[in-house]
This record gives sequence, structure tokens and C-alpha cells, in this order.
Amino acid sequence: MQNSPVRLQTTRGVGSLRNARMLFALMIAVGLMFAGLAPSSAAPGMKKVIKFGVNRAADDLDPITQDANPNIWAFTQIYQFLVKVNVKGNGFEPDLAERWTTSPDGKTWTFFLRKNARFSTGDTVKANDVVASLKRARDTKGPWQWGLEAAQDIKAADDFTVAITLKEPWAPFLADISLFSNAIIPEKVIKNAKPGDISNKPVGSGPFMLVEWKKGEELVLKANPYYYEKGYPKTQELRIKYIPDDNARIIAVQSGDVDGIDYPPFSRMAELGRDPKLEAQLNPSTAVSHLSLNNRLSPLNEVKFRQALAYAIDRAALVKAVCFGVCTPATTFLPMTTPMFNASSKGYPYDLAKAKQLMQESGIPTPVNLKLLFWANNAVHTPTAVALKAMWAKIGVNLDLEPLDRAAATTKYRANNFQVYITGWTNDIPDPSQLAAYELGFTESQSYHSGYQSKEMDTLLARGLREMNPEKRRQIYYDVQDLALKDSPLIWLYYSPYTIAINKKMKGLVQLATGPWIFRNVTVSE
Amino acid sequence: MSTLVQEQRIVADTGGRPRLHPAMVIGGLMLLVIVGASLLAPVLTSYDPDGQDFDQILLAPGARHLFGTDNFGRDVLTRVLYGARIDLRIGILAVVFPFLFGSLVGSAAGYFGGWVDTIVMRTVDVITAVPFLVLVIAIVAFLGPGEVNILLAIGSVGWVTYSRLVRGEVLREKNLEYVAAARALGFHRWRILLGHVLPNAVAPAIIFLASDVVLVILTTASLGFLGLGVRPPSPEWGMMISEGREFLSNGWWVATMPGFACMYTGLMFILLGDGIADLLRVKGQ
Amino acid sequence: MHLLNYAIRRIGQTLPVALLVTVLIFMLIKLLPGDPATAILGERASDEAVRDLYRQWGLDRPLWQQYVMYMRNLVTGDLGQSLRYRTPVTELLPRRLGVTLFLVTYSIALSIALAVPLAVIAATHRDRWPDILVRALITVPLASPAFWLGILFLIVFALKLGWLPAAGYGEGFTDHLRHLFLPALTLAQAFTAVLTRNLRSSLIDVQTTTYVDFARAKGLDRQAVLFRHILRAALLPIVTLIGVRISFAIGGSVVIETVFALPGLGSWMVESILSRDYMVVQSLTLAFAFGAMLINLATDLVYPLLDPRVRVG
Amino acid sequence: MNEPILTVDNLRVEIPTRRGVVHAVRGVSFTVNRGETFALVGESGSGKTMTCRAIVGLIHPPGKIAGGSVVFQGQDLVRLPVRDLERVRGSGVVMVFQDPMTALNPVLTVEQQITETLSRGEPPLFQRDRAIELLRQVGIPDPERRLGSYAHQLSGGQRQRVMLAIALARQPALLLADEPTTALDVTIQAQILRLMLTLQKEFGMALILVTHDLGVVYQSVDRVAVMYAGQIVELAATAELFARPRHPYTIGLIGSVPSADRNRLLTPIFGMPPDMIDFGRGCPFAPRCAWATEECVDREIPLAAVGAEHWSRCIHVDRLDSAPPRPAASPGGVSGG
Repeated sequence: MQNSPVRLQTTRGVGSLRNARMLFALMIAVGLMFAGLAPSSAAPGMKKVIKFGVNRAADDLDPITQDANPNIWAFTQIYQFLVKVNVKGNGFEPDLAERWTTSPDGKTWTFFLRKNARFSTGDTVKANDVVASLKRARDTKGPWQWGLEAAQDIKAADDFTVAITLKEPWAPFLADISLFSNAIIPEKVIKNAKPGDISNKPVGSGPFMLVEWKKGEELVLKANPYYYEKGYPKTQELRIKYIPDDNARIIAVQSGDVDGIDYPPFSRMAELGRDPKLEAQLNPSTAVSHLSLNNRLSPLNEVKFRQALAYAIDRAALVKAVCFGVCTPATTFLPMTTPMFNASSKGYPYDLAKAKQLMQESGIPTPVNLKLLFWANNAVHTPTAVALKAMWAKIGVNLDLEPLDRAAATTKYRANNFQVYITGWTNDIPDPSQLAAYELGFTESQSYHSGYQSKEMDTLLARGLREMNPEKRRQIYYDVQDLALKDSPLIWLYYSPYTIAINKKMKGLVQLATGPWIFRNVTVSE
Repeated sequence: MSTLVQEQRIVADTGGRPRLHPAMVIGGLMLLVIVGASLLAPVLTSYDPDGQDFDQILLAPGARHLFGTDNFGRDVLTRVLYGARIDLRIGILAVVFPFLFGSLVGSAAGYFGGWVDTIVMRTVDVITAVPFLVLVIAIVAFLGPGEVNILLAIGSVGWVTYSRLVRGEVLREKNLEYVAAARALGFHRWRILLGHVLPNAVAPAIIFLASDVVLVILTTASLGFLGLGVRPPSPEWGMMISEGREFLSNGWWVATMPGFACMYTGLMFILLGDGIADLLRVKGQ
Repeated sequence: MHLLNYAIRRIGQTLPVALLVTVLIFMLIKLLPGDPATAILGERASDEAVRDLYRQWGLDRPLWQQYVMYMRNLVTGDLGQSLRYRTPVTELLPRRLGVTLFLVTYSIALSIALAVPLAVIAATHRDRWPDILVRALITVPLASPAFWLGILFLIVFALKLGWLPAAGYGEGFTDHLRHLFLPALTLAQAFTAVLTRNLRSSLIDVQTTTYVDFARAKGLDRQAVLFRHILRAALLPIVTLIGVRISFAIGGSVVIETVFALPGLGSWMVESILSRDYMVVQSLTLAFAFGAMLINLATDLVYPLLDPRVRVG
Repeated sequence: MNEPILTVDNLRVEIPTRRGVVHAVRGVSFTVNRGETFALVGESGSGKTMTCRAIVGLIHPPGKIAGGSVVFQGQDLVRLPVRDLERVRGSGVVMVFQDPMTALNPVLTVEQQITETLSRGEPPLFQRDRAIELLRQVGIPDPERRLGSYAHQLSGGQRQRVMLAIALARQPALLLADEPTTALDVTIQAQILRLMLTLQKEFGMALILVTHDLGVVYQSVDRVAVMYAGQIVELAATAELFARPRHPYTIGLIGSVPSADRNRLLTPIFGMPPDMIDFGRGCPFAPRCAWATEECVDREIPLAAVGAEHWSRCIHVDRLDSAPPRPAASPGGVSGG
């Protein structure tokens, strides 16, 4: 929790120093040539624009209503937060709040804002902006209200101090406050906004600001001239281009049309790694791929049947066929990178004999017909489905594949109108509570729509939210992981890394384990 | 028999008897080969089209796997052979029913005119106003992916072309003398239409039929590309191509082999179409 | 002003068709399983949020009311809002329309530029090896999936040879020409093949006509005979073909635009169908229908200008 | 006057087909003099049209000139490069066709089709005047208005006149007219024929008139060549030919011409024209000939002089004045197959 920010600070320091020198040199050079003209701040030999190809288009930049990654990941460039997640995704570092304190009863948190942060409009970020933003996030209906669920009162103590009072001590509060929906927007904007204004014309204090948005095509971001940290962002312009087709995106980065891309498919990573111009990165993520089982239906309501299904999956083979070796078989419901992940858990190793034995014990006559719902045209879901069909056939389960487009599949799934559904999860906060509540708690989402309900689990989850002692809290989440495996309401398949491919000329790109990229340090040499 | 001036054509084809067009012969042979190969697939290969082998992933074409293996270690040749059954079935079924329906509707519209014509042609206008692929995509999205649904989607749009072609021919035919003669003989109008006019008017539609099969197979492939193809793990060629495009650089054979199969079939139907066209033209003269 | 009258009458006739098209598409997309709110909010959204969004969009009202509302807005030139992008469709449409129009026109132009010489070579060497070669050559694109060819083109020309850009649309006319060359070529493949086949047989027919013989007999040189007499007459049936083909090309652009990452109407249409962006799908369908109508009309109007034997009406 | 403008020597045209090679023209030789009117007469398929097409180099592939020469004003057109041949056409030789409806381009106006024939480099206004003048010369009334017409807007006779106007645009030395009146109404046939002969005099052209109708030939041409099965079977001055036909086929043709003399019966030629692919060595007319003997079938029969400027391909020339020894081949008789 402490190490990485410090290390980052150092590199940042060196970077800005070098950058300042270069800038100085450039100013002289340019000044001599075009006296009177404003100098470009790009260092010599560096590109003025970063071009990045992404697989999904941002469509709405209002932080409180959005679920889709392309939007969330754009927030990181445009907005700032009180605190932010560190690179590893397991701790926090200061953002707008320079520091923060907790009252002894754990119910009051005080955040002290840095005084030099300014929005791209030029206005200083003050406590009233923070209060307005957080209240809006808490009180507007949306999928992310839980991020401030615990906050009872949000007040400005003075211009640069914000005090938040909680209903009760809340262990993951710092994690919650780092959630993207709690981005800080100017109070003026919130007050004057017509519906859709914030979605289309977001204003924040982050390193970049939105200047042009060709919807479904390209986001053009320019450096926020008032960004608090001088010398950042290192490149003046960032263009996020929407290139949905995997091949087209890969060819775009290979041919130099863009400097980097997200989500090259696993199958291409080895090849991209061999390309001397490119760097293929496998970044630690919080992604878990899993199957949601509809526990309401027979025979999926039989725990032994669910366990049999889990044992019958050869996760190593799945990793080979689906991820081309870059994923890791899942051993608990938690991502490896999440704090309190139980590294000693064995999960469900591939054991066909055991699976068959459990099938027999369950007394379910074979063959069993099951339907598998999944997103069509998804480079990961389709091969997963194909592999599962073959694997489960060995224990007498006849899997009928039902690929549907995303909207149709999601609607069906949300209506609990499914038997088995391929899905996946990524954390938005570096804490197990979000995922645990969503996946195993009935009230939040009917346990990821599985319908799983367990008193024992509910008690554990409630304790986990309120236990402030880190060691005790860890034990609670270890117990949660064991219980989840035992009850097996879902089947966890594998942990996958984030993949990106960038030109080797691009330096300084950081991708958080929760997903977002950080472009403020990025330079691309000519 | 005597005439003052005898006619004789110097031009080729003096025989007048329809000859077997070489394109037809080659196309027919190709058809024989592919139908035979797909039917004999279980004999020709010892692999299961869905049989996965995770130790044999993405093997290049070689002695054990002539067309290599895919990302599940499945034998590509086996899948291509079994896929031929599916693609030929889709290709032919998705064309035959629209052809029958379209010809019937189109000829009725052309022959009876009036409100029948208005209704049919306005329906045709509505359907043609929306681009073919877009409409098919919407219909498949509605029905869900799968072979039958693809057939339904393509069929519900495809009949339009046939009805247009046949209607145009019927309009031309119905003013010819033999129709008047048949009418004068007191034949029922349906009998005239189905027994006399339609057989003569259907030639361009039949010629179009062969190239339409190619079009259907390609449309199925495009649907696969957009994620709306037949259900996996079906070895349908379009799906194989669209799934295999992920591996074009590290396993080119996965997409390319079914691509060649697709081209082979396309060429075959084009040749057959040329042959049929020639045959009908000779007959028509 | 005979032509103008005709054009007005034709448009009048097609209006009911356009109206039917809007009904058809309206029903079709509303019947699609899945809804825009879920598509936008994702699988983790709360039911309440989904319902709110529905109410906000007026999608909770009866279908006929929605349709009437849509038509009322349409009359005032309002195509509605993209649900997904929260932006009026009229604001998003022009740029994408530009891309697709450019792409389709470009591909048709390429098709003609390729097909005419190929067909001339084939027809003048009828049944000899250049003819056989051309005919064999054009069956390849005719029988291969466009996206497959597109990807191969990308790998060869953009990646291995680096001659052309791999993605996007570029800025300015010459840049468009460069960026859209590969997509247009891919889109042109099938049409080139169809055009070449038709033009070849049309050329063969025309070549042996007496008026071409007479043109030769009266002393015209080969170029004059080819361009003034043979090609002109042979291209006539092709005009209708081009008309029919444009709407095909627009359909084909769906796939091509995806392969080449072009922000055109086709890829937008598919995206909008998949994200259930009702307003966009309706508007685009309408745009397509009008486009097809205009093209038909244009063919009908142009044809008599090219062939004096045909009269409008 | 007797200066030859065209000498055709041993011309042969072959058309390969799936059944075999069609020998459409088999060693045709004749000469046409400057200003002369010459007729090629024969049934359809006798090779007369092919002969004309061969002269102007317009045999459609896969047909080809298999041998012989066509010397026009000292140049062998058969061996002339295409570019030079194009220069000879129009100003040297022009051919007009049977059906003016199909010979005129349907999508070009009369004016366009005339002016494109005129030599380049003349100012457009001058070209227009020339076009009007030409139309007037061929007897088109109100030529200014007709300039903008298309073929389908003209009557049959007018079309033929327009075609003549086009053909004469560059004042050729030789005009080949392939059945120029066949497609026309009978009343108009005579007008057009008369017009052609007038124009021939006016322009001082030689004219080769191709026809199957000996009646047309009778009063209007200087010399006649009768063709049968790709060969010239008889060649003579017109008067001589009608007075003293020296080939059974010619006699047959003359016999089948309707005449004002109601008492004379039409004498049809029985049988079918021969197969143009598979010939015996002998006279191709023998199967239909009333005078035929064994000898006719056995050997090749050359074109031999039978009088002053009179040639025939018959070995029984001397017996032709007497009645045929047996009736001609019976109806439905021997066919060429």
C-alpha cells in the first residue's frame, strides 16, 4: 500500500525534471525561430499526439450512470477523485485529497484537498465541488449508488476540507470513495446542467479535457492547461479511436496507424510479442471468468451436481484453447490481485473420476440436458462454450449452445431466464467486498442472478463490511472463499490478464489492475 | 418440300440439339466430388468433427492432419468435409423455397395484374428498400442464431428477386400468340399461367438460382462474421472462417481451408449456372 | 418539364412504400429480444435504473403511441435521439453518411474502372486464353467472403507492404481516397465480377451487331468503334445493374466497414441493431429506403437520356 | 473504262464450328472495273455476303480468310495492317447492309452518325452542312429536321437512304451493297435501287450489288456473277447471261424469277443447298441438277470460258440448250447432309 506510490513519485520526479529541461531547450530553439509564437510544449523528437485504438466506443461520459469500461476508462483521463487506486490495484494513493484522517470511532472521514487543483475551466477545485459531486453520486438513481451507501452526511468544513460521516464503521470506505462514479465535477456544472450535458460535455480536473467527440469514432482529448501537476500530461493530445474489429485493431498498431491498442485477443499475444516494433503486455487484472448457474432450477439446485460440473472442467485445457496459455485457472471467486485473495485455495482441480462419482451420488439420471447462454461473436465466450460442451459430455451432460447478441443475452439473463450463462467480472475497487456482495449476496443481485441464498454466507458478508481489524477481516474473506467453493453457486473458470499491445516508442503507459489506463505519463517518440 | 430461297445458317450450333456445355460438365463433376466427399466423410477421415484434443492445438497442415488443426485441436479437413453437408444444405434450401415462392407470386402478379400485382410489387418494394444484409441481420437477431433461422431470414428476403425476374418475363410472355391461342381454346387461366406461361418465363430465374446459392453461402459467412451465424460448434464454413480469422497469422489454415472450400463451391455453382444458362438459351431459340 | 412531373409522380408513388418500411422496421426492431436500457446499462444494472431509463425514453408507452410520436417528429425533420449516445441522430448522421457514400461511390467507380478493360479484353479474345483467364479470375472474388478478402488485403497491402493505411477514414479528399482504397476495392470485388460477366456478354452481343459492322465498314478506326459504338451500347444494360447493385453495396458495406474500422452507416446500423438503439435503426432504415428509392428514380431518369428508344413513363 | 479497281483472286473464307469447318467461300475470283455495276447473285448461304465481308475485312471470328487476295487500287486488303485497312474503308470501299434498322446505331442521331464518318479536323458547322447536303442528295425531305432523329424515328426507306448518305460521306470508289432492298416494302425497293444507281453515276463509284433476286439484276447491272456453295458458277455480262445461261443453276434461277408473262410457269429448283462442311470433289450442284452425270461427281470442275467474257463451271455446257435428259431431282430429294 505504501511502496508503489512512493516509487511512482520518484519516477514522476525524474520524468518531470527531464521534461522541464527539454522544454527549456525547445523553448529557446523555437523562440529563436518564431519569436512571438507560443511554443509547443512537446519535447523534441516526441509526437504531439498519442493515438490509442480501443475495442469499444465510449458513449456517455457521465460518471454516475455508466457501467461500460470504455466510459470508465475515459473518466480516469478527464476526472480526478479524492483518492485513487494504485497501479497494482491493491491500495490507494492521494489524488485530489492530499491526505485524510479517520475519527477514532471510524465513523467520520476527513479529506484535506490540495489547493492547486483546478478544473479545465480554470476554477480551483474546492470542497463545495466535492460535496456536490458526491451527493449527486449518492442520490441519483444509478448502478453505482452503493459506492456511497454508507455515507450519511457529506459536508464542507472549509474551502479545502470535506467531512463525511458514515452510518456505521465501513471497512471498504476508502475503496468505495475511489470508485469512478465518485468523480469530482464542478458544482457550477452540476447546478446548471441540462439532462445529457454531463454525458456529452464532461468537465473535470484530470490531466486531459475533452475537446472533440466524434461519437462512435474517436475521442479527442487535449491537455488540461490547469492540471495541478506542472509538466503533465507529457503529451498534449490523446486520441482514443474506436476500432471494434480485432484484426483491424491489431493491423492498425502493427502498421503504425495507432501507437497502442487495447484487448488484442489472447490468440495473437505470442505473435505480437515477436513483432520487433511492438510490446505485447499482459497486465495483471481483476478479471475472473465464470459461469453463472441458475440455482433455482432442477438439477442445478443440487449442490453435488454443481460440484460435479465444476470438477469436470479441465481448466488447464480451457486456458490453452481459450487463452492460449496466458490465463490462470481460477481457484476461488476472488481475482488473484484482490486483497485477501486466498492463495492456498485449491479450487476445483480437474478430476473426472470425482465428477462422475458426484454425479452418481446426486442420483440425477444421465444424460442431463443443459442450455448454455452466451454472447455471440465474442472471442472468448464462443471457444469457452465449445470446450465446455466437450468436457461436460464426458459426465453425461448434453450442453446445448445458445449464442445470442449481447443485448438479448443480457436481458434473458437478467430475467433469470437461463440455465448456465458465461460471464465475467472485473473489480472497480481494490477490495473483495464489491464482488462478494454482488456474486454471493442475494439482496444485491440475487447472487449474480444465480438465485443462491445462504444465511451463513450473508452473515459472513455483513461481518466483512464492518470488521476494521485487517487480520480478522482477512480471515472472514478466507471463509467466504471456502464457503463459496463448497456451495459452488457459480463455477469460476480462470483469471485473465489485461492485454494491450503498444509500439515500443510509447513509454510510460500504466494500466491499473482495475482496468483504466493512465496516459498522463505517456510519451511517444517519433 | 420446295422453296424458292432456301435458308441455311452458317453460324455454329447448326445441330439444334442442346449440347452438354463444358462448364456444365466440369461443374457437375465438381458437384459430384464435393457431395461424394461430404457423404463419405466418415470413411475418408477417422477424426470426429467436434473431437477436441488440447495437445494438438493449431498444428500446421501435415501428414496426420492434411489441413492442420484448429485451436481446439480439431482436424480442419474433417470439419471442412462435414461442413460441406451443412453449407450445401443451407445454400440449396435457402434458394429453392424462395425460388418456388417468388416464381409463383411473381408470375401471378405479372399475369393477373391489378390489385394482385399492386400488393405483390409494393411488398417487394418494401423489402428491397432495406439493404439485404441489414434486413437479414435484423431478422436473425430477432429469431436468434441457428441454421433454421438463417434459412428463414434469407428466404423471407430472397424470394423478392425471383418474383421480380419472373414477373418481368411473364409480362413479356403473356402477350405472345401462344397465350392468346390457349385462351381462345378456353383453357382456365391458372392452367395457362402454370402450364404455359410459367415454364417459359422461369428461365432467367433458374439462371439466377445458381449464382444465388453462392450468394447465400457468402451471406451465411458474413452472418458468422457478425456473430449471427449457425450455432457453434457446427463446422459450417462461414463460422470456421470467421472464427479462424483470429488465427490468420499463427494458423492461417484454420480460416483459409474453409475459405478455399467456399471458393470451390462458388466456382462450381457459377459453372453450373453458366451451363444451365446456355442450355436454356439453346432451348429458347 | 415532363421529367420533373414524372419524378414527382414517382416520389409520390414511393411514399407509401417508405411509410410501410418505417412500420416494418419499427415492428421488427421493437420485437427484437433485449432492450436498449439493458444494452446500455449492462448486466449489473438495477431493475429500477432500467425502468427509469425506459420511462425517460417513453418506451413504456404502447407501441402505436411510440410510432405516432416518431412519425410526428419525423415530419418536423427530427429523427429522434440516439439512445446510446444521447445525441440527436441528425447530428451524428452527416459524417457517417459521408463515409458510406464515399465508400460506395468509390467502390462502384473502381468496379467500372476494373470491369471495363477486363470485359473488353475478354470479349475481344472470346474463348481464347485471355478470355478464359479473365473469367477464371473473376470467379475468385465472386465466391469468397468479403471479410476474408478484406483481411487478406489488410495483411498484404497495409501490413506487409505498408502501401496503404490500415484503418480509419482520414481528412480531406485525397486522404479519403487513400484510406478508403482497400475497403472500396474489397467492396468492389463482387460487383467487378458481376459487372465484368455482364459487360462481357453484352460486348459480345454488341460486337456482332450490324451497326458495329457498319461503323467499321464506313471507315471508323478501332478506338472510335469501341468507344462510340460498342462500349456505349454495351454499357446501357449495365446502368440498371449499377442501380440494383448500389443498394447491395450499401448492404455489403456493413461487413466492410467493420473489417476496416470505418465509421460509416453500415457498421453503425449493425452496432445500433445490436445495442437496440431504436431511433438510430429507424432513421438509418429510412435513410437506406430513401437512398434506394432515389437510386431507382435516378436510373429511370438517366436511362432515357442514354437510350433514346426508351421513353420515360 | 475497263480499268480494274478491284481484283479478287482465289478468295477462301472458313468458319470453324463444333461440327467442323464451314467452307463459306471457296476460291472466288473476279474483277470489278472503275464505275462498273457488278452483281453477286445466289441463294442465301451461297457465300455472296461472306465474299463482301471478306473484301472489307469484316469476317467475325472465329471465321477467317483462309487464302487468296483482294487487290483494291493496287493494295492487297487481305494482307494490309488493320490500321491501313481502316483508312481504305470509308474513302475507298464502303459496305452497306441489308437491314438499315440494325445497321444504324440506335443511340446515336443521324447527324452524329454522318459526321463521325467525315474526316477529322473540319469545323463542326461545316460538318453539319455536309450532313444536310448528303441527306438531301439521298432524297430525305427536310434534312435539317432529320439531323436530330434516331433510327427508330425513321421509316424503313428513310433509314436505307440515311445509310446511303453515311456510306457516301467520304465519296468512296467502291460501294458494296448487301441486299440493300430486301428488308424494304416492294414499292420502296425500286426507289432505293434507282437512287443507288443514280448516286453511283453521280459519285462515279463502282458498285457491287449482292442479291438473291435476279429480277433486280436484269436491267441495272453491267455484269453478273452467280454463286453457288461458295463458288462462282457463272460469270457474264448481264444481257449475255440472261440470253445464254451456261450453268444449270443459273437456268434454274432464271426460271424461278416471276415475270409479267403469265403463261410461263415458275420452275422451282428442287432439293436443298449442299452441306457447306463436307463436300465431295465434284460439282456441288450435281445432286439437284437435271443434266448431272457420273462425271460431274467424280472430278473437280474448273471455271472455264464458254464465250466472250463468259465463264461457267459446268462440263455439260453444250447440252444445256436442249431439254434436260431427266426431270430434276424429286421434291424432298437429296440434301447436303
